[in-house]
Amino acid sequence: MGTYLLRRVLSLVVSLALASVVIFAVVEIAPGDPARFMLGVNAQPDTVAALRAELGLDQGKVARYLAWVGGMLSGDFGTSYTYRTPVAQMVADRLQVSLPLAGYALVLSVLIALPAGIYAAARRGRPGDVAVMGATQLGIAIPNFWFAMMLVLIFAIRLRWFNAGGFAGWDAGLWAGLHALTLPAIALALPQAAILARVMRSALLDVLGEDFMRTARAKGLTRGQALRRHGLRNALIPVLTIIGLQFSFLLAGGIIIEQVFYLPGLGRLIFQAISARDLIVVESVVMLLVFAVIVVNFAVDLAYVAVDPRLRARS
Amino acid sequence: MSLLEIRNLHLTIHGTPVLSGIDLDIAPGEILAVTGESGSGKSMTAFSVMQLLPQGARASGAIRLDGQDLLSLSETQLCDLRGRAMGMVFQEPMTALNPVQSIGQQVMETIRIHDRSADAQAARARAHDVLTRVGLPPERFPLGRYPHELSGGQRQRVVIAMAIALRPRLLIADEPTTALDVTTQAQILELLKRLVAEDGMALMMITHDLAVVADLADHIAVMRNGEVVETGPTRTVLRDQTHPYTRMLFAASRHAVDLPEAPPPVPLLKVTDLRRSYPGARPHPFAPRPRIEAVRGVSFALHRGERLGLVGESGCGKSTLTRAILGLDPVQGGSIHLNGDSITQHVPHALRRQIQVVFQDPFGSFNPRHRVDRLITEPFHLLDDPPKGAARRNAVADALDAVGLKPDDAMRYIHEFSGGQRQRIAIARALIIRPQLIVFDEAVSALDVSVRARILDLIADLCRAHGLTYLFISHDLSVVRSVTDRVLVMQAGQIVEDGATDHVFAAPRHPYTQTLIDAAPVLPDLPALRNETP
Amino acid sequence: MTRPHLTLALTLAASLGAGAALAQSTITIAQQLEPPHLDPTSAAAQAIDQVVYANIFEGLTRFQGDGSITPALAKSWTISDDGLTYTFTLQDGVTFHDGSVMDAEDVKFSLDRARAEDSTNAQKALYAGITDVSVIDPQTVAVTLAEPNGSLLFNLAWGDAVIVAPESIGDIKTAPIGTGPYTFTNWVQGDRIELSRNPDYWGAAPALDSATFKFISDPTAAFAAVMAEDVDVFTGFPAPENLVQFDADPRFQVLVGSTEGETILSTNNQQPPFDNPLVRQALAHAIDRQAIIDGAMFGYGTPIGTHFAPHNPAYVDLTGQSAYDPDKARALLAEAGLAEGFETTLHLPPPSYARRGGEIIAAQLAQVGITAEIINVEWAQWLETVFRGKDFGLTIVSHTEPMDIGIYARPDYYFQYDNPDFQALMATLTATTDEAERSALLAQAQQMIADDYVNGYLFQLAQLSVAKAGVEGLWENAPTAATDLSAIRWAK
Amino acid sequence: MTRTLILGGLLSGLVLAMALLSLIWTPYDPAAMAIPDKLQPPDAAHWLGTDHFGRDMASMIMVGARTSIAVALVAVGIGMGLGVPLGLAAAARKGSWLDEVIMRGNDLIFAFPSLVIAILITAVFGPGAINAIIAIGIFNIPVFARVTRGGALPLWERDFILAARVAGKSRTRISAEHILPNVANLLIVQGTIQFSLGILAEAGLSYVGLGAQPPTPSWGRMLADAQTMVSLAPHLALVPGCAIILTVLGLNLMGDGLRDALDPRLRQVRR
Repeated sequence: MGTYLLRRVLSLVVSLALASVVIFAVVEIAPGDPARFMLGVNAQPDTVAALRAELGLDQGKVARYLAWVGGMLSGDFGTSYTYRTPVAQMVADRLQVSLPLAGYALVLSVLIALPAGIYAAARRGRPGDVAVMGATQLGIAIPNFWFAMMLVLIFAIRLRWFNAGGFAGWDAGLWAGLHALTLPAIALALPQAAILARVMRSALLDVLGEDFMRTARAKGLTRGQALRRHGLRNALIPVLTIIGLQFSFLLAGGIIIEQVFYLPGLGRLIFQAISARDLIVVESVVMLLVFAVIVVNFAVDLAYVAVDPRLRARS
Repeated sequence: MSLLEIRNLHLTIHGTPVLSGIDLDIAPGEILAVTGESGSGKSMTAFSVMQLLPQGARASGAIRLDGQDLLSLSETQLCDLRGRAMGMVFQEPMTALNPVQSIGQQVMETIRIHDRSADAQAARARAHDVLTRVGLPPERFPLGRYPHELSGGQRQRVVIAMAIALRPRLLIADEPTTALDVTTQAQILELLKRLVAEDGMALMMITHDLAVVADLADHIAVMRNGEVVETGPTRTVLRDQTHPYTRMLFAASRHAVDLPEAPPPVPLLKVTDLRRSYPGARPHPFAPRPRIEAVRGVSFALHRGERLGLVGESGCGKSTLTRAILGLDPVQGGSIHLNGDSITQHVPHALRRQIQVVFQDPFGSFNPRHRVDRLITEPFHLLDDPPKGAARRNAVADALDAVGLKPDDAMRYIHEFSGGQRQRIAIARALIIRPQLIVFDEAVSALDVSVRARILDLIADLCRAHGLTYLFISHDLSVVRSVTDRVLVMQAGQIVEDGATDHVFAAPRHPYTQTLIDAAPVLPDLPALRNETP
Repeated sequence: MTRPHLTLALTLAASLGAGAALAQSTITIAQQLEPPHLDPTSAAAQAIDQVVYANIFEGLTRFQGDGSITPALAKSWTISDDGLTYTFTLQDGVTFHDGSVMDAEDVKFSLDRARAEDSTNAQKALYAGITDVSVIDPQTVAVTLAEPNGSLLFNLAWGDAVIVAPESIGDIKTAPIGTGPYTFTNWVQGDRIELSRNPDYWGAAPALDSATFKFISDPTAAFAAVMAEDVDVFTGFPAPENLVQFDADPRFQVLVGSTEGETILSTNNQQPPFDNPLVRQALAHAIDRQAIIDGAMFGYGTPIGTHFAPHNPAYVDLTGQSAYDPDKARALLAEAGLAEGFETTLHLPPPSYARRGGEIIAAQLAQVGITAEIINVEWAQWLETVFRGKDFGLTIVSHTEPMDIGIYARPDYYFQYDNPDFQALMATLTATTDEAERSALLAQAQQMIADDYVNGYLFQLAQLSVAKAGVEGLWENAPTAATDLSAIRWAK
Repeated sequence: MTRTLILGGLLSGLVLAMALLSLIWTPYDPAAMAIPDKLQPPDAAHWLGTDHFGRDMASMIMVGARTSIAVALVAVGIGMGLGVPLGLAAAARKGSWLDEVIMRGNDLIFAFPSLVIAILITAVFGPGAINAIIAIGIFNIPVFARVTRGGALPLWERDFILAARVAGKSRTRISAEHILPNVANLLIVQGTIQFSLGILAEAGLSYVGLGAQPPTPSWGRMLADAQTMVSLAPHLALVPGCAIILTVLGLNLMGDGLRDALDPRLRQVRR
């Protein structure tokens, strides 16, 4: 376990260092200048130069890279070129939307998927299974932005059960916040739930074929008891992997959904920042997302250890 | 009065008949051994009693436990009987336990599922007792242990504990010792015998091993193709062998091959102080990886024309040693010479072609996507000038002919062949470039006795025709005894005994060899039995 | 959210017989883009002015909704006879939102800052002609020019010349302090900005207590937000195709006005074959303006035949000179030796007038044998490649600065029209202050660039706004980017 | 379960046939605009109606199928072309630095938010089908590398590989001769899945304006164009939406069917 941990942390550090170089390089070679973007078509060259100097863009790339990485190490993510506010604060604000949204979608996804997957596995080959699997196929095939459009059309414009979008902030109350995030969360959760349900089903079916399930039946457990007591926990490992992947996907993958529901989330921040060539924001946020993915994967690995005692013995 | 009565049991799976007209009885305190080769339906008979049949199975007839017909019971009633009135032990202890639950939990589950009144405390106490009974006293094996922390034999004891926790009247054991080493096998058989005696249980023992049967069972049922061909008290069956199939089985089990005389010793392979180790897990993050020593200074020589055996239990290092000789893994010390040339680190093609191998698994040894001619000519890769066209076809035909197959078989795919035929193809592949040494790595261990007997005959025939030199690795002492001139006994990475096969078996010098030979179940001497008067 | 509560309050108020106006003292206005920050004097983003202009910040002069220039912080002014010195008298009793007094020193600070060496003012060129700003007394300030400039009062009305205080300049981007009728209260980045009424405002008190600006960039989301009544007003509505539906719905009113945006098919005058006037003329005849207006803008927009706003009194309708005539276009191309057509690029920035219009234009150009490869670009990229790099054949863009025909006098401007006659004409215009004379000169200028077919002149961009039925006082046109809250009220 | 395969095959085949047919025939020129006829609902003249420029939707859907298939196919090709050799190499040298580098590199690519990177790539190189292919293709590499490695590792323990090694064959040759054919089933199934994901990804990128550029019709861009007109002319969103859903559904069903048909475990039962 200790070895494992150390190796993981080491590879994490190397990954992050590599990621920072890749991100910086890609962002920096993108054509477009934040200063010129800010100043528009009538700006004169000396004005642009003055703004570039003010933003620190006149320094060399290596110096800027080092300053950026050095800043991040000391917790300073820099200051946005366009917004002129600290990136850390902007990210913190946006996370108030993106994090709950991702969490909400994940909870929905798990709440829908696990029972559906278990139900289908328990009824393998029977009409219930066929129906659930057909529904998941459809769920995977529907593009989530299209689904979001349809949700808005039906539930916000026709039925007016929900607002068409926007997010008033948590100050308006927990219920109001959740209400505002419901449609986006559903749009995000649908394909994820479909994938998760399929994984749950196939993981369970794999476990059902294991010898120890037969042992459990020989003890006198009913099919259902054996599934619950011995099947679920063993099937959880592939399911956990997918849940981990999905959380990181949901955090960054909401870009299009945030656009459709005009939510002030992380995805939209990146989108805006890229088009405004707010390089430091793009770099820092992408870095943060990469970090989040790596940390979530790490957490998933730790969760494996909690689920599977065989991994605990590695000490 | 029988405890279990099976009457005219028929079983089909998806319409295919599996069992037809099975009649069996077991009395309390009695051990019935059901034996037969693979596909005989012996395991399905066991699962029919437990009513744990695969989907699509339909049973008819009657299976009565204490007079109650199991085939007429509802699933709920069956669940109540399983684990309480009848328990089961399975073949593969490595996978029969839930890897994410502690052994205590798993044993307690049997207790609590049937006895709702038992609280956690009481269940724990009873699990404690049961585990002690099967030889895993919680003082040494705490209830919180997980299956992966136990050896195969210990795991099998846990499975037995789960099966007998509620003192069922019937215990079914499906090949409970097949996956275990001989010494462990002896202990588990001893345990089962003791439990039957103590609890007055009926035991239905499914096994392919006639030697185990002879030793343990009160009654024997011999099965073939879903039918019971002969049944009766053990001694009677052993003595009379009324059915020809029974006779064939016993003959095959004690089959001895007729090896030609070995030529005078000329050294071929020389292994000197060989060491093989690999890195294990670090004890803590900053510690260097410890080396696990699998082969610790092994030296031996193999002479041209000699048939050398290598025996030992699992984990003794015999597979590692084999892989080193085949040049599949690097070695950490010592040397290997073939004909005086070193093949220790790098094996040149010219020397590589002198050693070929036959593996254990008749199913995994061949690329399923290639035809037989391509499979057996793979070693041609080692020749500087491999035969082509007609020469290649002739070589293939000769090789197939030598192992008793037809030249036409060259164009078929491997899945069209039975297990025994596949081992013949494997031998053909090893023979085709006329190597000086063939390694048989558990080459007959996965085969039924009758098939095994024929393959062993083939090997003997080849020795006569081609003067084979081979290294025969096996855990099965009786096989090694019949096909080798000399035997090496390996334990914990070292060779503890080396001598002429007959001598070693007759008068083992090393205590470990002694233990091995004692633990191996043997068929009783039939002529002696026949001389007894009934 | 707040809507149910509001409805409840309304019902209650109505049942009690009280005026509904009590509850309706606030408004939510949506616009497409969010301001990057709130300093109109150091960025070109129109979104900043849309929030702060005339609400938080004021200049010496200001635009009215009809495009006229009126006094603002300057109560009155006198112009010296040589036209070089403007003396402004400031309004009395003006204070900044932080309570400090606005005086001539602040005016001097603001104008000096805009034209300073290290200024980051996006319109610095407009104020470059100022040689000196001097404080005569706290209520009087004199501005001296190097040469006469007929547009100074107009230029000073721009959001880039609003009066700011030296004390609060440090935080202006996030906590702007101005003199206007509304004070800045809150900004939830990515979502909204909130303003509330300035109780100490020097002028007439506005009707609304507070206002919220919401930012909805996605056109679909914009439609949904208005339809679901999440917002009261959407200024600069991005999807003209939806206006039919709003128009048909009694809950809403649609305002169709004009912007200062001349939407043109900008042509790289230095890049062959566009350096040949025949080719540019062919281009002009290959384009069916009405099809573009119908297809891209769903009928909203006025065709133009030169680079000038049709609502300006000096406008000359020259659309006939470049009427849709593909046969003529082909003939002209043949005359230019390009009978087989040619290939070029068409860079399209993000707005739908460009993206949709570009698709139509590409199809129309294909009819006369010109293959225009569509290259969609973001603004940052457009500025870099097209505007600065001048690496393009054609592009579509709406020039939204008011009265910007002067760009044709700049040979280094991205479309690179270099005509000394036109440059001389513009120099004369700048030095001319007489309105009639200016109109004549402007007509001449319009004719000149139409004759040279500098660019393909498409249409004047419409200002499209949607509001709830009860909202009054919204600007119909957009002479400059602004949402003048002080005029807005709910119908009683 | 062959029903799944047939249904999936039929749907996918239909889309493919549509795409191929569009090479020689479409009802109308998909680029021909007729602005006065815009937003017509489906009728006899235009089976699927017209779009906001009066173009024939049916023709655009047919040509759009070509775009989707081409982008997804090449992206899968990139993923396989690079991912499979990497996976084979990693498995052949399990535990070596090469394996470590390849697998950590995979993790790194996986760690990047794919859509954000796609947006960045198009910001750098400009939007367009080629760059969409690259963006999608890059994220296919680790998928195929993992599947290949995962499928190859147990094979390396099989006796027939040991036999090939005893026959003196190099690891590279064994990878090509024995490992690759035996992971081919896995790759076919994964390829089908990635293909369908590629179609979804292309639609997503085109929807945000980063995919194939006009005038090349693309389903995602048709949806993007339609989004503000859904309530005016629902067919604008329904037609391309259904095209995407049916195609992806067809491919997924086919992948599932293939998996069942090719599953090595099922094969072993038949032996």
